[in-house]
Amino acid sequence: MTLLQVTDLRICFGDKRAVDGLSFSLEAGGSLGIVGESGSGKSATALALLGLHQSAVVTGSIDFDGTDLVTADPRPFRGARIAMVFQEPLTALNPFQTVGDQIAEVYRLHTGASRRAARARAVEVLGQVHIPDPARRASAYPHQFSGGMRQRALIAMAIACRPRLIVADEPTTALDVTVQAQILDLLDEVRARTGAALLLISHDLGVVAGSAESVVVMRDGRAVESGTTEQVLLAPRHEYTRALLAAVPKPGTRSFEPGEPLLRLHDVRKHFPQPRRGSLRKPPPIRAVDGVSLDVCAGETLGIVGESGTGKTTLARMMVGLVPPTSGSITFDGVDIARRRGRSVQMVFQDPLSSLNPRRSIGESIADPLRLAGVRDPRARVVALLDRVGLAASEYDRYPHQLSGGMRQRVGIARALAPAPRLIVCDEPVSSLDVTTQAQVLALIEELREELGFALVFVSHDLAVLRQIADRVAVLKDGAVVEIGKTSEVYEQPRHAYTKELLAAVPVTDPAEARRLRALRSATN
Amino acid sequence: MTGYLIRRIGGALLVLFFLTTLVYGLFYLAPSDPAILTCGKGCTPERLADVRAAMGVDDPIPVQYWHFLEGLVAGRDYPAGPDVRHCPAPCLGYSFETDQPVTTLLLDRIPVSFALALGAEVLSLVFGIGAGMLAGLRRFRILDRVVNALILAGYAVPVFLVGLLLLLLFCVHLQWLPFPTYVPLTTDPLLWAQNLLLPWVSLAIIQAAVYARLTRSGIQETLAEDHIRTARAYGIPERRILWRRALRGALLPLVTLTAIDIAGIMTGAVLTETMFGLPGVGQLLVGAVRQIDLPVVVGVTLLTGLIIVVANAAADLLYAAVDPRVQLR
Amino acid sequence: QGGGGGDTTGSNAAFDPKTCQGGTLTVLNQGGITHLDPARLYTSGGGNLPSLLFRTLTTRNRQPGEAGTKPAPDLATDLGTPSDGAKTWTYHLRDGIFFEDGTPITAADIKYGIERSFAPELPGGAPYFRDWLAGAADYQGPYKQPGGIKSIETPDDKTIIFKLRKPEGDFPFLATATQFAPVPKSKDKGAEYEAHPISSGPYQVESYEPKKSLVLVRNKHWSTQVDELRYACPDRIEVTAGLDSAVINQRLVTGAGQDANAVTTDAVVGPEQLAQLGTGSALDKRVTRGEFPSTTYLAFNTKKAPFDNPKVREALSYAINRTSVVNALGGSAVAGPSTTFLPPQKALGYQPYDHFPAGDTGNPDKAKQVLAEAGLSNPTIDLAYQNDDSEGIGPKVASAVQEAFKQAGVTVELNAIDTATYRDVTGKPATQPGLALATWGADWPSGGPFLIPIFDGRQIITAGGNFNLAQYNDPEVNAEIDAINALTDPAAAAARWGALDAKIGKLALVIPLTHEKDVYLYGKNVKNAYADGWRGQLDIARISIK
Amino acid sequence: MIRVLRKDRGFVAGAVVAGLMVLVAITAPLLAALAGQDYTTYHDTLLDSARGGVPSGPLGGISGEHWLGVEPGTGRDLFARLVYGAQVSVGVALAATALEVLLGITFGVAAGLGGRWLDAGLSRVIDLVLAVPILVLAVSLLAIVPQDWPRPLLLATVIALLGWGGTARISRGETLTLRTRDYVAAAQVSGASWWRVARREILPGLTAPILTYAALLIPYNMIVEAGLSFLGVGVRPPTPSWGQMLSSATTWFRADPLYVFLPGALLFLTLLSFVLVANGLRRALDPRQTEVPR
Ligand SMILES: Nc1ncnc2c1ncn2[C@@H]1O[C@H](COP(=O)(O)OP(=O)(O)OP(=O)(O)O)[C@@H](O)[C@H]1O
Ligand SMILES: Nc1ncnc2c1ncn2[C@@H]1O[C@H](COP(=O)(O)OP(=O)(O)OP(=O)(O)O)[C@@H](O)[C@H]1O
Ligand SMILES: [Mg+2]
Ligand SMILES: [Mg+2]
Repeated sequence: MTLLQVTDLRICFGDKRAVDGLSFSLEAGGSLGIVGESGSGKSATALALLGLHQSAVVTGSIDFDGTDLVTADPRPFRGARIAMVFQEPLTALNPFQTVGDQIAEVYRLHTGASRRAARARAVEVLGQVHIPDPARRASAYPHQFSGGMRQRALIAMAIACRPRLIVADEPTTALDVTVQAQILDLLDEVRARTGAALLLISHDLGVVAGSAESVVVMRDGRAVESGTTEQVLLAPRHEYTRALLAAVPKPGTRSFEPGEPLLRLHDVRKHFPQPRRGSLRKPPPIRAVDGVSLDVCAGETLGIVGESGTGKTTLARMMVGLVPPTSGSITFDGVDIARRRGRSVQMVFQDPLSSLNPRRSIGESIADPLRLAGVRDPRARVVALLDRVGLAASEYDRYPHQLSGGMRQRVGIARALAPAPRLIVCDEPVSSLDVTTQAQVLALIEELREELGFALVFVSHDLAVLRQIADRVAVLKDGAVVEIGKTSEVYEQPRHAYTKELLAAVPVTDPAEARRLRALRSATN
Repeated sequence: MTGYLIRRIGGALLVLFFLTTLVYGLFYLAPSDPAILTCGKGCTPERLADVRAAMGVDDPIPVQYWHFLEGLVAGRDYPAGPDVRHCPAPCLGYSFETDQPVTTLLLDRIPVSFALALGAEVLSLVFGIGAGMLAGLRRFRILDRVVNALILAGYAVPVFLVGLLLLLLFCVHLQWLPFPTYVPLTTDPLLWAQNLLLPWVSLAIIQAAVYARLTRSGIQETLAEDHIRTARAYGIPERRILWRRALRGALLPLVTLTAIDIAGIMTGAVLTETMFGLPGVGQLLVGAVRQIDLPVVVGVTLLTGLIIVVANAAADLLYAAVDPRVQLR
Repeated sequence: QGGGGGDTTGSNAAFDPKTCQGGTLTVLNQGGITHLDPARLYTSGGGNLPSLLFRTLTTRNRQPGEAGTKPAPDLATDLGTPSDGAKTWTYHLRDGIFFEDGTPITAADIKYGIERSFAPELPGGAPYFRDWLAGAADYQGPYKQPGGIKSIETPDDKTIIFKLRKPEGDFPFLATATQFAPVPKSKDKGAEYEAHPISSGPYQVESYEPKKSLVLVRNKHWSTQVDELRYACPDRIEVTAGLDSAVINQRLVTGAGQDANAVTTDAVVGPEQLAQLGTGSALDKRVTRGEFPSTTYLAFNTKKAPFDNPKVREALSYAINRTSVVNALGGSAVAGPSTTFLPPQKALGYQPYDHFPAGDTGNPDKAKQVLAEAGLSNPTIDLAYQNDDSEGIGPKVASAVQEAFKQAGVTVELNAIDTATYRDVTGKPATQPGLALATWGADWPSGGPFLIPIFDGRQIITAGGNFNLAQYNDPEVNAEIDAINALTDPAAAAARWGALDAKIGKLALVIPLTHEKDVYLYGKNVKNAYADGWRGQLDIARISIK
Repeated sequence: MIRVLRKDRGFVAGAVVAGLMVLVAITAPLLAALAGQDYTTYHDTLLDSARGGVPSGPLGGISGEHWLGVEPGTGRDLFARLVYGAQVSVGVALAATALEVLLGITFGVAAGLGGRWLDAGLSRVIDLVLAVPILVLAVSLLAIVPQDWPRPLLLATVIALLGWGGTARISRGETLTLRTRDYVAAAQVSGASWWRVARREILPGLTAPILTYAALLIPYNMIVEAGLSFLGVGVRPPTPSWGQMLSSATTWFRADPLYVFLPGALLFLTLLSFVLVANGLRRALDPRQTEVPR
């Protein structure tokens, strides 16, 4: 039985057509994935389902269980029959109300239950989403929950009124791979248990591959392809879908023998003192990096992988001398890194927007390190660099906000290249980019490395990216390296349990493989 | 919590210490001699020297300052006629001008300033939040415009101008209100309020503008937050969203401001107090500065510092009380 | 009833001191009641409020006009008996005088009160007696020197004898000062005595908060039998201080509630009320007009160029525009132009003169001409003044003077000095500016206290506290001052003070600007309010509100 | 940005009036000369001395010669005094604001970029400056300093010395955020010194928030100057300032209402225009900025 039938949906923000003739349908109890790049109209569609658009013109029809939600009053449906899980768990909950109260409020609103019953239901659903000790945690405020727990709480709120449809808009984008896997598993479990249909929205093909029965691929507000997950992902018909699939990182093929050690880290630690809270006693410091020893050899690419907060950024910054280590030594060519800033080591940052001064033209930003190196009139060199990273000379005088994300990251790379360094440290250089852009930038980095022969430290939380680009990989957990070795060895024969867990959580685009991994995960838990 | 309080008090004492040192230093640099005023007309140099000794201002300033600190902590004895006058522990000395204990003077003035501050604050909160809500909810476009204009005007009038106009209107032309003179609450509550009404209003007009602006932008910002979208997606009625969530988010910064603003009025409303003849802390200070009444000046400065420090701590505690995310540190 | 202004009509005709008792009088004041210790009060003729609490050896004769400029016996039986060429003064106390607690007042109490006033712990009182009394200059007060001062003798409880350093015919005037009030030694608490000073007058203190409020109630041990001068009509007197003068006058005009029974002793009417006065309005019946003998003047420092040149001083005297100074001070109702240093009161020996006629608005041409004679054209001079207008020698008058001199081609740089330190700066010859605004008021209505501090060369005090701003020292003038001081006949003295003033005036040591006129409003129910010739104010001891 | 501002009607109106006032302040001598008057000359003949010195004639003595009448008590031309008053009111406010911005940025950036101890130390200083009631301390300070220092300059200095806390706090906060930006790190990796970082990377980022704040500081400082003059510690005679004129006008409520109204209205109008300008700038430059000088 069809639960949701969207026909020729159009959403306009003024002149801007965010969604332009979208149609799809969803069976009761079924699951549908919508994938597409940023700005393709995914969220706009989701919001339209609940009539949450305020300034947009919505036309077409959204037939939900016999009611057209475009024309009908959507309010009785909200939360009761259609529930929504949002992307940003950090801000999607009211910070001034306990988690339990927020769930209970929604439940009471739609069922008219007593205060006590609502409270009991809140505790019950919190238990269902595997919040430990739900009765107690129900009185916690959102800020006392971790990101994953907040997302669970939102899912709990979604299932509280036993809706027929759950819309999840990028529910895992802000989360770690392992947590992402857990949340996806949970959504799957909830669907199975409650019989609610799931509309899962994501830009990540891997995310929908394991959780959706059918898929709609969106581009510029239109569905370019739809069908069962197997059909679309294994035998894509549309070229855009094929491009998307092609952009997913593939294992690298380079075989490489590392040269002389260039950068040496010996038992490096970084402890951040924590501010005193409550008592006079000094709390223990945060051990962001805790005893790392490794070498980066000339010409190699060392990948560093780990989940959020494991100290990747701190380590990377210490490598370029931005953060002084608490103890241990970092030497470049035998010289303490703090004393040789500038020439030999450069850095590329995660967020290309924040790494460029918004008030200076990009040419000036690239010229800066050259000037510091004593170049009088760097313009010619800057133009050459721009050309090398695939930007026109005319971009010299433009400002960062006038460029797209991929272009900005190219500028960041050009700036790092400017003083002809021997080592470039990249801190998640592609994490904030679309899959396709990500693939282009990765290709550019590989190309430059080939050509210029610098060594590369590549920090990422994305195992797939590292597998493509790194010669060796170091796995970081709680500030320490738990495993380091050749990329192929680490990926194929992981020795450390944590590495195995990470690998199992990686979303893959092959639906069968995804299902296998899920089974594996539920078996281990 | 205890640790927080201890650190907070320690910091406060330090600030107060620097403040008094600063004031002492300033007056040390000043070319004027308090003994001359006290001694009066036709004072001969010999007599002046005697008076200076009797007032205890013949010591070098650092020594005087040391005595002052001693008196503050342990109390102090003053030679005064047949007997010795004992000034108990938080001793701020005696006014050069009237010979009253400074502590008495201060205790006398605090209720006046507090009454002024509290009334003005209540008025400004009521009108500020009201106006801010009307504008923030954008229910009626014209109302929004009007409130906006009033907010701007509120920023643009100095308190003495408002005071002048109010006096002109209500006391001179219409004669609805008496010319304000402070009447203690205990004497006659009605007269008390009647006489404080104009000062309250003139302070509130300006303060309310600030609150209105904050409320308005607060409401608009909160309404744009993600959790409001969640609430809407779960069918929470709009009215409930406004009253329970948006307003709460918008009023939060005001809670902090309230404590600090009360302190601000108590210590800084010199113009209002002068204009309306209110015997408050600010007026005491202005008079004392003119008379080089050092003990009073230092006393008021200390009190001012204390009020501000206490208000800031209160603001932090309040903030922690109303916002679960805030932790005292 | 001469100088009493507008209240010779209706209400006053029916006034009878025998039946005036009753009611609560409200006093609305700007300042005052800073101190209540007789040793620290500086009053003229015993003051208004203080004289309700403190009886002194003599006091002012509480009559309107000319009669009121004379002293009259108070605690003493007469105005004193001079001997030894007015160097020794003997007083006898009258019978039946008591403190508020019923203890009889003795000569020792008066002596003790005077001794206290010399204690540096209790500064602030009038300075004359320390100068006059033999040995007082070195006396440190009864706390440090409990032995007492030798030059005051009290052979018995009723007799007190003062031995002076030099002849002083004005002694009966000085004996009106509050330092001549009795203080019982057993009740003295030093600086804290003023919290509740022991009264010898018709009222006693019920409550007192300095600078804020004072409530007086009847002293049961005082009676009209032993005090003919004070009527003490109201049963209770409530004083509020620290009010704005505009507020006071507005309240007196409106006269709502208690304000109908109100008077003020220090808030001269402002322009708001002046506009209504003299128009035959009801307000005209509720005003006293008096003149406190005082002079606002420009003081030259003749030790500083160019003011050491008499021609320059004369030129500026020609240039002054007294009309704009009068207007700056509030118009012709509250100030009058002065060409003499002595204000126009007969008791002071006033003799009119105008040695450098400037007309109403100045004579810049003459001034320029005299300046040219002095070899000075378009000079620039400094003028010191107080930085607020509280004492009438502030920015308003200063800029009026500046503008007047500008007409004569003289550029005036204004030199504002903080009011609190003004006397300090101008009273020390080392720091004294060349030209300063100054004002002088009568401590008692006689030429002596007016001319001596200002022109007696022996009064130049280089270490500070100097009032002889001209730093003028002429042995001939000094001798004349001594000679007049020895006179005990006020009328004879007055004539010679006047002549002396006119003589000194020729030197243009000062430029007299204005003399004060006092216009005070009072409440609807107030009766018998007239200005006395001594202080130009209504006397609370005589008014009634019944 | 300029296009945005052009469309803002409030801003345009404010800018026109504020610009006009600045123009009036600059050309005060010219304007007074145009009226054939100056601000010091007394006209005793135009006053009614017996009635306390009110201008004789209707409406505070308005006449062909004295366009806005004369000052009671002195007979000085009101028009001349008002235009010269603009000089002090506007001039002092602008000078004080400039000084505050300078001080605030110096201290704020130093605290924001400095180490833990420097930051802690400077932050306490900033807190102290923020804590003291400006009017009260200004009164004390102005009573202490020698009276013969040039007064308007002194006023500006005192106001600035007591009022730079807000700018410093904003600069410090903004610097703290900016220094975490990766472009600052990038500059450091390239070997830039702290000085260069402050100049090249931090300062440009401060312009928007500081500009919007400073635009509101101008009217605020004008109020402070007027308040100080009102309390009698402002400019010295015969220099007029609107605050001083209002202060002396208080006793002429009924006798000469125009004397109260003119400086009051002018002050309000000027303040309003600057507030409008500030408001427009705030909206155009930094929609989120809500900080307001207090
Ligand atoms: N409130 C709005 N006003 C104007 N345009 C909007 C609004 N919301 C979205 N848009 C535009 O509509 C288009 C589709 O937006 P939408 O948020 O649906 O994209 P998305 O696919 O969810 O992208 P992302 O992956 O970045 O979340 C975008 O170009 C966006 O700029
Ligand atoms: N300046 C700092 N002061 C205090 N703690 C810090 C600081 N920088 C980092 N930390 C802490 O150190 C730990 C490691 O942080 P780091 O940014 O290196 O992690 P990461 O692996 O890069 O995480 P992500 O993937 O989220 O970027 C975290 O707990 C973080 O809170
Ligand atoms: Mg989206
Ligand atoms: Mg990181």
